[in-house]
Amino acid sequence: MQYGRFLLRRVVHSVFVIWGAATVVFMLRFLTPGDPVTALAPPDAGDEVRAALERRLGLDDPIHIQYFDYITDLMVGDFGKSMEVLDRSVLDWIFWTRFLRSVELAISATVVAIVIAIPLGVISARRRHTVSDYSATLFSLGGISTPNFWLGLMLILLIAVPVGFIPTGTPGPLLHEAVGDLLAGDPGTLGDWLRFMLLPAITLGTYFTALLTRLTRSGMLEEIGKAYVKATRAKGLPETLTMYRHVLRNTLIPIVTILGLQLGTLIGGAIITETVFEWNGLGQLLIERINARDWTMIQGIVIIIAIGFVTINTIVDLLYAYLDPRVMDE
Amino acid sequence: MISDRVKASLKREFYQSRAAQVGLALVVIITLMAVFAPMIAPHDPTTQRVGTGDTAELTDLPPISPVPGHEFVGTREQSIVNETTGEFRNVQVEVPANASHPLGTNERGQDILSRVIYGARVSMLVGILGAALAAIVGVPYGLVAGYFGGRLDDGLMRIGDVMLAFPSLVLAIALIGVFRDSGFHTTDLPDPFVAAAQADAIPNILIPRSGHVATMPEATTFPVTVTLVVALVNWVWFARIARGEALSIRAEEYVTAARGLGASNTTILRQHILPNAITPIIVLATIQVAFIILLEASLSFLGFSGTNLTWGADIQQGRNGLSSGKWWVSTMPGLAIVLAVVGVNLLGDWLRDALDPGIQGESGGV
Amino acid sequence: MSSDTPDYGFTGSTDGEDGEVLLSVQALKKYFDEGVSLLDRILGGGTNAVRAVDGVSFDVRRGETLGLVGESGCGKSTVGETILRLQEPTAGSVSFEGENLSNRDGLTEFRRNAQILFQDPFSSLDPRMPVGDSIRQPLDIHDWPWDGEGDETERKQQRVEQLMERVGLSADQLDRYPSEFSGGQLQRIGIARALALDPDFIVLDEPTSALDVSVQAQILNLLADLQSEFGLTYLFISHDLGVIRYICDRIVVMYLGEIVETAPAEQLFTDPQHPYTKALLESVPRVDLKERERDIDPLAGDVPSPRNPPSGCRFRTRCPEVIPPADLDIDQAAFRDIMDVRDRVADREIAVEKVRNTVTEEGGQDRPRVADRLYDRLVDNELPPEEREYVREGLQAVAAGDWDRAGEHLRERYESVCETDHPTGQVSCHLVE
Amino acid sequence: MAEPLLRVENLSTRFFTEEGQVNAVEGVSFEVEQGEVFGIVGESGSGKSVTALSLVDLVESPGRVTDGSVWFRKPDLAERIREDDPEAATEAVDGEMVDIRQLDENERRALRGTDFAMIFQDPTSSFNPSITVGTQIAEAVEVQRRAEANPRTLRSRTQGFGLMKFLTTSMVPTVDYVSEESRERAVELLDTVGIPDPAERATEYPYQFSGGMLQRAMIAQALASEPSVLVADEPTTALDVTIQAQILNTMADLQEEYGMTTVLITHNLGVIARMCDQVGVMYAGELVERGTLGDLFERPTHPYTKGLLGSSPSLEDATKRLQPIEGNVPSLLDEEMEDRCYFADRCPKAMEDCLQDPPEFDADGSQHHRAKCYLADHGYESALPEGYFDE
Repeated sequence: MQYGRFLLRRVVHSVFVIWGAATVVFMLRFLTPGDPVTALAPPDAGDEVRAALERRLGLDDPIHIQYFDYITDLMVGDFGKSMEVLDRSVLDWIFWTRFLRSVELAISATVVAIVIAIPLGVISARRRHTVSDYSATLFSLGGISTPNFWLGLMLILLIAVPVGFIPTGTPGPLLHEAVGDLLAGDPGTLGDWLRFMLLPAITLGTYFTALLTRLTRSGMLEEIGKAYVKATRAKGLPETLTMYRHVLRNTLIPIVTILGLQLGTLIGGAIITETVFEWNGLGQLLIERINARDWTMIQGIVIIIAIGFVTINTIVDLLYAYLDPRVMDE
Repeated sequence: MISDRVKASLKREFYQSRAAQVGLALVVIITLMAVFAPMIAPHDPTTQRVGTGDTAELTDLPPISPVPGHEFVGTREQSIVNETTGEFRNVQVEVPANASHPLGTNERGQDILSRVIYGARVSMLVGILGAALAAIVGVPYGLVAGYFGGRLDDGLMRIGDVMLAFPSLVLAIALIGVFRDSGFHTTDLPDPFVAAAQADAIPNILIPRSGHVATMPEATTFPVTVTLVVALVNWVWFARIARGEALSIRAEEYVTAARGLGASNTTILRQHILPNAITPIIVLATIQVAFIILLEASLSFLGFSGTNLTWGADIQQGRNGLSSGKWWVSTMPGLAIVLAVVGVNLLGDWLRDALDPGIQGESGGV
Repeated sequence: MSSDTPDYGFTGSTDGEDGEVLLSVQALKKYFDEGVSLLDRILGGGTNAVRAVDGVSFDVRRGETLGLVGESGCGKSTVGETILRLQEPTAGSVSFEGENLSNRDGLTEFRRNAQILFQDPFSSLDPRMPVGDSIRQPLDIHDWPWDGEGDETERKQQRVEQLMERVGLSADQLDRYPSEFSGGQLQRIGIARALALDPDFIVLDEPTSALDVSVQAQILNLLADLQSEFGLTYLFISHDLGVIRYICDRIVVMYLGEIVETAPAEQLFTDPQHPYTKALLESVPRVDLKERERDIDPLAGDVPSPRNPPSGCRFRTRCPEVIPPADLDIDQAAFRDIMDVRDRVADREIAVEKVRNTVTEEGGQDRPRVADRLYDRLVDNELPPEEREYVREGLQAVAAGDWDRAGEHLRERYESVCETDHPTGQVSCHLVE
Repeated sequence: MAEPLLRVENLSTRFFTEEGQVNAVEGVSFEVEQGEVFGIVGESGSGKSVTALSLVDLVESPGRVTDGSVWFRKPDLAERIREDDPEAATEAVDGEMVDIRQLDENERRALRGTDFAMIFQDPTSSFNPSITVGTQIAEAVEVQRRAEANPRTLRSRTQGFGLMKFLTTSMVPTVDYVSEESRERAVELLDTVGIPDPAERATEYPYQFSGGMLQRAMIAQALASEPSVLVADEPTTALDVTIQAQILNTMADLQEEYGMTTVLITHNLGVIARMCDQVGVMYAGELVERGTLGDLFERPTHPYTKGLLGSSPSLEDATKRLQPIEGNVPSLLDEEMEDRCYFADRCPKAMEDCLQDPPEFDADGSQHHRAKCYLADHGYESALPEGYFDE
């Protein structure tokens, strides 16, 4: 019952945030220097042509009407049309595979991060001031200090080039295709998928892994110092049980929220990683459209990313409240 | 404002922690490099030496050991023309060592060491200025929200939430896309050392190698938009931290006591809230400098910064050579970024450990 | 420090009804509804406001020490802070020297004359400010010295040194930071700050609760000496009855945001009237060899939530002397059980589902059996047969899921004056009226 | 009774902090008979809580028990050690008594929760906030159940509960360390300590409990194994006085019912008076006086004990001016502690001797009532001249 209320609150809140984000994105249009009509119209266009263009872009209405239209369009899932290639809608551009490619990359990176970081953080915290701790600390320091585009290039240089396989230019198959082929008895596609995914996922996941290791380590240390751990030991609970059932669990709960916020870094990192590996995803598209100065497309992509990001964060918050019901009382 | 206790704690932590020492050393070295670039850089980082004949040998030089007497030989690819058929052919030719380019040169024949040294200017300046701007906006915003609380806090923080709805790099790219066509995208900051050396205004003793300095670039291109944009996408973090601090500090009894004495809100904010909130803000600022250096590098790597004398842009430039064995062009500036960011991060860890011992998790009480 | 003063408690006016009223509190209320956001209001069903202080009236007479005692959460500290306008009152008024403080004009003047000393010495001084600056702060804020004579800075410095020495510390320590002092020393510094402007009235909000007993005694003696020296009036807030008894002339006892009893100290401790006061006094363990033999019957249960306080007398949910309806012949323990059942029916806090499931598991199904089971779980004492039957009928309604009817059914027979009427008077209890 | 249940000898605990070595507990010795309540009273920083933690081996880094022994009467364990390792037994076993400080880590942990249980001061922070109260108590039951099922293998308590198991239990709630029987027992325990509607409350989280209820839950948890020794560290300090009365009554009832031996740590002399048979007074890490309740309240010898009694305001008599102990609690930093009576500079009766050699605790070992003070031997004389410590 209480959870339902909390859920409603969080959803209303995130709708509000998305509305705010949409407003910001809408305003970007007015910050853009130059008049889009001038930019689009042929140099010798007459007033009629210009007026037609203006109408087509919806620029002839007063601002509040434009704003209203923009928001209502968003509500029905219309993210606008490209300015450069008229009549091509944003969703046409961001066709399914591009979107999936980015999502697959982000998820793979997250999986890499979680699988490596949590054990590393736990070991580091439990064996404080040992070689394993220092190595983990050094790794995480390096990880959060390395720009991932450079890391990607170095991986290409040190791994892909010597091995003779450069996973750039032609992105591999999508996961659902690979799985489909696997079920059909052909594991080759999955191999390809892994081959293409490996370096980009490591590239994108390293910062995240390093950050998560740090958070797990310091979170564990902080948690171990709390009074209830002493009480747990006092009742005779063995150390492993204390660590996993109590300490690690409580450490991970707040980390979930921090990770939610850090997903922004992941999405940003994806843009760069896609560029390095010429990975044909959303990030690539954004860069391409910016270079084409295609404002409506940029707006569309940015708002889609923001909606995705806010949605993930909301889900994370709901998960958090489920794991630790105290937060609902705040 | 810094009490003796804090000083003692900083000192103790510094002497005990090798990491803090390394961090400070890295940051000092890189800052000095940035400030005194014209004196340190062996060459003008912008001079291109592309062409044929002698200058052709200056492009794509691999790094060599700068130790005199050790003739180090690298290889590079060169096109030669078969005089009978007229065909071009790529061959690997041996290149004589050149001690004056310790990190090699790029495809335009620019000295990489000099570019790395000059690149520190943009990185450090954007990092520090960007974080400072973000703090100047974010800290008062957060303090006011947290101190007054209630509706005001609600409203202010909702605006902050909207800012957080955008991943920072996405917002930065979009904003730069918007602003890069405006007039103030970059500005040229004249180099005082070069100007002085050229004008002979200051005795040469004060500017070592003044003849050399006089030949260096007269101005550094500073990316204004990038600095504003990184501040714009990061001020929210300062606001959040400052708000959290203000929220907890205003509940402290000394704040209530000050109100009971009749102190005004501005007095309380200035005398009590800010000084007590400053520690985590300083720690965050350090982390932000590191983060902004990375962000700036990403933006220049994508070609959005408006100047190409930056580490990120140089990495982009060397990218194509990677597959043909010219590994050094991208590697060197990348290493520079890592060292700079590691340095700043270590500094941040030091400050955090020294200023906020509670985070260590082993405050053994008696 | 104070070893040469005679071996007596306090020289402030003892009891007596005729002292001049310095501060008067009338029907003071303070509700907290923070955390109830706009969204909550739109979505409805939000929690009620916390009624920290709910209609409190008392006078503080010049020169006396009025004690405000109660357990945590009873609102005593909120009273102190609301009087000093550190919190805005929700309703009611406070007047100081006959002047109503509801208009903000007199506030600066009032702040000069009324000071506060807090519980936690470590948090009541700014850790980043040398203690001398903390003591000087009130002087700066109020532009002391008001006669404008002499060099301002120098006079302030002298004043600060003088204060520091008066509270038993050395003036050399003025430029040290709070972290370099012990709790007792910090509390002395807090006292010096409170005295800086020569106030008439000081709210002492649990000033010794965070201190060790040996240091507590030092501070209490210092406060007593200062009171007689400067003719101070104290409002002493504490949960420690021993301390209250030692230092106070008159005592106000609070429970759940309301005053339950007001009496001179001696009278309150020798002849408490309100059942809550009695229980409170009884609960304190004595430093006495006979303590082990003393039979304590502690209050049952917890303090109800101040968001949703009980109707009528707020103490009725725990009171060992609830008044049954006149026509009901029942002993207190049994009546207490019935009242508890009623409270839980009203709050719908009975796990009917669980009981129903166990009954079903055991093969039964019918409502009476569920009611029986509920009865066994909820009622511990032996009830007279007809009452047992009546309560069981109510529980059958509960078993049927009809909470309203159950509540109504039980209310009809067992409604007590304690829940319908709000008691008033010096002793807020229907037994005393 | 031949031997006491618990005999603490010369126990010392140090904290090795950045500021230096802190002598939190120094040479503390006392004995507790079976079924008795031994109270330790002292002000904050006197080392009483660290003493409690040292008893159950829960002192954490940077602290360490550096010296002394804790003899515990446990015939079967004594017998077992003699059989297993006769050599070690000469040191660690004395009749039926075993020095638990000499046992290895696992053996010591096996005693925690089984023979020694502990109650802490602040119930809200002593429960894991994200796990239900019932589950946490059931854990304590489960540990004992597993230990009993297989007393000699400590590993059975864990039953391979590692990282993988953690991940599975997090995702599949039905696979759990805690068995259904343990949960039922937890509900019974909650009922025993007087929590109404225990089945319902067991499924709630700590934040849904009031302080008093949570302290009851903690007592229930301590009772999980029916321990021989209950160490209660300021069990009522965080509670209101009416709730304190409830908890003390509950504790007294359970004490009677289970015949537990209790070490009760408190700063409240009233609580001592209500609960204890024997009392030790701690000051600056040392036990300065001990004896029966009557000895201490009627015939206090050490000036500190007298000072404590003199500074407590009485509920019965408000006319007497309090007699505080002047000055502050001394620093426990090793470098700042001189080799003399630590109370001397606050003591109204200090003598030259007090500054030379610290007085011995056991001036006369035959007496039950002992004090670490020359006054215990010399009577009241030759106080230092006034103003001796003023410089």
